[in-house]
Amino acid sequence: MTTDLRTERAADLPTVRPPRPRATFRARLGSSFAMFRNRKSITGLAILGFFVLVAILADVLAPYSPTKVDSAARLQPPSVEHWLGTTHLGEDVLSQVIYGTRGVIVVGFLAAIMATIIAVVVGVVAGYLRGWRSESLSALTNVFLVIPGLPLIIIVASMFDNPPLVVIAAVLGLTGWAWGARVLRAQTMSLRNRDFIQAARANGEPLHRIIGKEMLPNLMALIAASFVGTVTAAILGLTTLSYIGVIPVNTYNWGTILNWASAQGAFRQNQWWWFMPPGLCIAAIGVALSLINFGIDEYVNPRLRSAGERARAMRKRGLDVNDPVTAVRPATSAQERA
Amino acid sequence: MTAVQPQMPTQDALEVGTTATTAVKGRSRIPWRFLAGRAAFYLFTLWAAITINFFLPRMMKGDAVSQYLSRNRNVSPEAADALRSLLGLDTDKALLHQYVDYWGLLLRGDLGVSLLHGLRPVTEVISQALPWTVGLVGFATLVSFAIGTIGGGIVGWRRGSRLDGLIPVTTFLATIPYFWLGLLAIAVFSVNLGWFPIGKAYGVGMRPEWTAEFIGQVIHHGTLPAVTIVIASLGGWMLGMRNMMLTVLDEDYVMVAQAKGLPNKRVLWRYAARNAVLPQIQSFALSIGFIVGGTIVMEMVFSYPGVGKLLLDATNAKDYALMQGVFLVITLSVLVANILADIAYAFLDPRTRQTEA
Amino acid sequence: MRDSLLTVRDFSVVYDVDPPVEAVKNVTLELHRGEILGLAGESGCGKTTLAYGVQRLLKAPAVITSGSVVFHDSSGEDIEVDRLDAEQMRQFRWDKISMVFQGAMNALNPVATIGSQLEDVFEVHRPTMSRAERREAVVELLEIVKVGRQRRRSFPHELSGGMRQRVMIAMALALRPQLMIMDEPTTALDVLVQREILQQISQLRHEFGFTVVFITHDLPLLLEISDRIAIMREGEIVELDTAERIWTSPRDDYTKTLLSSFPRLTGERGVVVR
Amino acid sequence: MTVLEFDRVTKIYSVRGAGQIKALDDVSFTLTSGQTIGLVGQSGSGKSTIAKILTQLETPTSGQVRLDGEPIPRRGAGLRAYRQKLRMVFQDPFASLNPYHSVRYHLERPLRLDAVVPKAALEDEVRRLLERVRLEPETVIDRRPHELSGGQRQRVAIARALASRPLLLVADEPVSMLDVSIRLGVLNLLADLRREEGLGVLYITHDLATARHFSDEIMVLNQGRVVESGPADDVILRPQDPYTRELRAASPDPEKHFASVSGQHGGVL
Repeated sequence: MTTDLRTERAADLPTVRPPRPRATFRARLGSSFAMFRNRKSITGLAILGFFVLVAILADVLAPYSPTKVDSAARLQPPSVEHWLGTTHLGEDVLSQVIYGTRGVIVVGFLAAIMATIIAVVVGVVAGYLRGWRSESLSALTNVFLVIPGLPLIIIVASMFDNPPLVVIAAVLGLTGWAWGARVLRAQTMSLRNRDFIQAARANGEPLHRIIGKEMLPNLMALIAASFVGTVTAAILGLTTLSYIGVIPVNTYNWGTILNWASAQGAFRQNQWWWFMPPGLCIAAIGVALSLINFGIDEYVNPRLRSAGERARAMRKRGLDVNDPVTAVRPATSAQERA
Repeated sequence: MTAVQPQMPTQDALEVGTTATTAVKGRSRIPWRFLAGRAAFYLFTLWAAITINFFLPRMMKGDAVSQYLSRNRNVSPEAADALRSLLGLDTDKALLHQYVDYWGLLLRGDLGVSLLHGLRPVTEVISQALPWTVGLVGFATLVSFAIGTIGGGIVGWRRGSRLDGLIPVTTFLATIPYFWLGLLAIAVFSVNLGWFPIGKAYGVGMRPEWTAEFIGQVIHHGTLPAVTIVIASLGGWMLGMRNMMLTVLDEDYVMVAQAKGLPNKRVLWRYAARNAVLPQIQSFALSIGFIVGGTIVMEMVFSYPGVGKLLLDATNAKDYALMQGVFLVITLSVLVANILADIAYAFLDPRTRQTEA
Repeated sequence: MRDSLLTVRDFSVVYDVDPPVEAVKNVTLELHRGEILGLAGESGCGKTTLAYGVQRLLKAPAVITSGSVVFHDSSGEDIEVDRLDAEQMRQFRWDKISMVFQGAMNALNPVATIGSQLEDVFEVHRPTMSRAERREAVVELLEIVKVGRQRRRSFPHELSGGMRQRVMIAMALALRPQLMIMDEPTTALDVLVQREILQQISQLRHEFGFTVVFITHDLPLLLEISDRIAIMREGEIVELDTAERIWTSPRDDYTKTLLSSFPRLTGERGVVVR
Repeated sequence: MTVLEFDRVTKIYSVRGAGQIKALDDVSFTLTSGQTIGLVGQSGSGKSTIAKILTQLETPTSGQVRLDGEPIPRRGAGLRAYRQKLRMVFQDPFASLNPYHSVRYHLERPLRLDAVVPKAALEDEVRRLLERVRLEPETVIDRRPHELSGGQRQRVAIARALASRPLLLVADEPVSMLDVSIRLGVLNLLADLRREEGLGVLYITHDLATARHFSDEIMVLNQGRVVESGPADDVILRPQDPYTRELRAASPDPEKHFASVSGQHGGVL
């Protein structure tokens, strides 16, 4: 009955009803991706899509092989032949960056897929179960959250002489699922007690349908957010590990380029064409991913979007949302607009 | 009221507890149940970390000592055996036996010896590095948390103003890789502008001592690493606090505070921010593990003589005892920081003091 | 003839969104000193908007587009509420008009003690009071509403729903205001607790003589406790009359609909049909 | 004729730090199809525990629940048959429908699960159900819950409960979250269904007036015990138990109020 008043207050305010969707396959698909249908998410997806294309078409796009040594052109600043200049061995930086995209995208997505699968299974199961089983899964999640990940990854990675990308992705995934699982568990627990889940159970729906058809659709936004979050973490983790040198430097990604640049003193000799592009690429993909997550956040919690946007819209009309006193305005202006 | 029903019960229905939430009698000001639950969790985590630590060197192909020997040929076989027993890698013992021995050594504070540092005890090596890390990173993290939380509170309160623009900026700074930011900072402020020294904790030829000159050096050397840590981690705190503020500002008690005629400042800090900060503290506790990861990179970039640098050097030299020791110490400090955050949370949120969940 | 406490004339509130929503339309209302005015209506009818609007408690996008609100202070001064600036408004609030919100957990700050939330009011509105005086006043308030002085150091979650509501009443009473606006003060409570709270309000009113605007959708309850009742629908007051006349001879069709929405507790089975 | 028996059911919860709490204490009653029992009590009186036991979310600590003389099976086909015969209408229509699914989905699921009609007839059956709860199939069938008003949602929830052609309906505060003027409409719908289809309804509420209006019998629950039960008018008009009297005295009753007021003033009415 607490909600009685709340719904009434909310009803005092105008609500915007979206147009009635037909329950066709297309509408269903559309609503599954509703969380991406906002400007922030679309911008983010476009940037991400660009990098994915670059990764796929690396062979076509790169003007040189990333390892092709041009001893005549060492440490050249950008020129017509080498758009982003060359390294200390005369390798083409642009080609390295283009090929480096591959490693980043592949590892980022592989790790995120693994982490998300673990997070969904652990989170949803822990949220749906009760009692000690739920508690122990939650404790396990928290242990993975609390144990510092990077040192562990460094130690594990150092045990392989030449770890393949899959192993790196697996290690990043195995250490990166806990946050998503924690969020999903909390949300599942709140869903579990909702009446529509009770109703489905009373209908005699089997467990797999209750989880798959009743709960998961309502968790999609959070799952997407946790996926995007782990991609970000995995990409930062991969480039960091590559920069540190834990991951062998002969597989190209943006972190290894920076490792070479740093080792050859590019930062101290202002060879900006060498160290700026890979760093900016990581930043760009990071921005893209956080834009997507901003979009999802605002879809999940409309208050976040509406708060800012509405406040700005109000300001344009001469109203201040922080004003603790209701504004008084003679009818003319409001009715003119109406 | 124009009419009062005469046959009303005289007993106080509140004392009987007519609703499900009866008042808790005899409550204690110290949240024992909450703290006990957390303590059990930390003990479990500690056990898990130590056990991982035990198994890590045993998962490798060959053993650590043989690998070490293969690269350092001037070690005698007797010395190698001694090393094995120091590391608890006596292969002729059963695994369980090794595990028990390992715990015995740990409880005596014996983490083995470091091959990299001339067979000095690992504890000694780490205890030299630890203060640098804890000092610099602890300071920078607290500063970042404070600025981010206060800033996020203000941005959330003044939503829709130009301050909203801060959020994308700080988020951008948080998405660029930390090591790159650090290297750029060195390139700009140390190499080109010459304002700060390039890395290290203090100048060459200095000896750690409590003199004004030395402390000045430490501050001069520490500024760039500290500032970069703050810049890189500010965004998360700010965004989190701002989002929480937006949620809290819609709560009824904020409206009540305004209806009470309280000045805005009081509503902002005592009502809105005071509640919004609680989830911040919880995420602070949980993100300490991530912060430590950043530390390692920071120490590499700035050649700072802390435990992170120690770990990287140990990893490159395959000095397993030192690696294990560092990992253990890092985990321990994360747990201690977590406990501190938990205690702070318990005392800031009276609801954890409830005796019954 | 009773003198008036609050005169609302031609009062309109618009939510300035696209398209603008008129939540309260040209309401004119005279509140008598010492009466209980019931404000009834269904969700979204604007009763909450009206009550909050006269104190200018609504946040943007709400805008008062027309009308005047005049508060006739007991000192003889007339205060034009719609002309006050932010600081004057802040001082006016709670001192002249206080509010009792729905007694759920949410109206009290969960991390502050009951005592400190009561003291807040004195600290801000009575800056000359010493710490000891404030504490004394808080204790007195808690005793008046029968919560007990020992609850001063309790946190909201440690109190039952009924107790929290009493604390809210104590808070509203703190500055001895002339008008108390009660927004669904008993909706979340069980019927026995509700009755007790109502009795307490009645008793306090005899003692302190404040006027009450009581908002609820529970018309039978309103009929029992109010002197006059205003029935609101879609932002307008469709009928305003004494409780007895609303009960015995409602004129508006909507009032009749509302009345017939409640089955009779006693008497013949069925609903009242007018 | 279907009979649900609650036979001396006791439910005890153990609460950490607070010992044991008796949510239900030796509760017995019988619900027959075609009959409405009003279950009245304040929060914490044990009303929802009875609903939870009936929907198999809780099991009694002692005592038995029987349907037509048979104890409720724990699993398997027997449980399915029981669930088909007894359905639940929840309090909050905003929470009892999955925001992700359309009205059609909500009604098709129980039809499919209990194989009420052949697949080809699903669509017609869904429309028929909507008509039975006085909703226009064309306008609501493809909508999602957030596009419906509270009253419409609750009607959909009732239609869902009716889909598997149950014999008994448990309605837990079915109108307390709805707007005042549409409450009677929903309650009248339940009353019609009881009459037309011979449903047995267990109407759980805290509102004495609607309990009296819509129930044949009323059962008053206080702290897990049935303190009074009997024909609705007897319980409300001539309450025997002190607790029932308190409840009645505390419930708003303008009729009595104005009778007494006018009495004091010398009888205007």
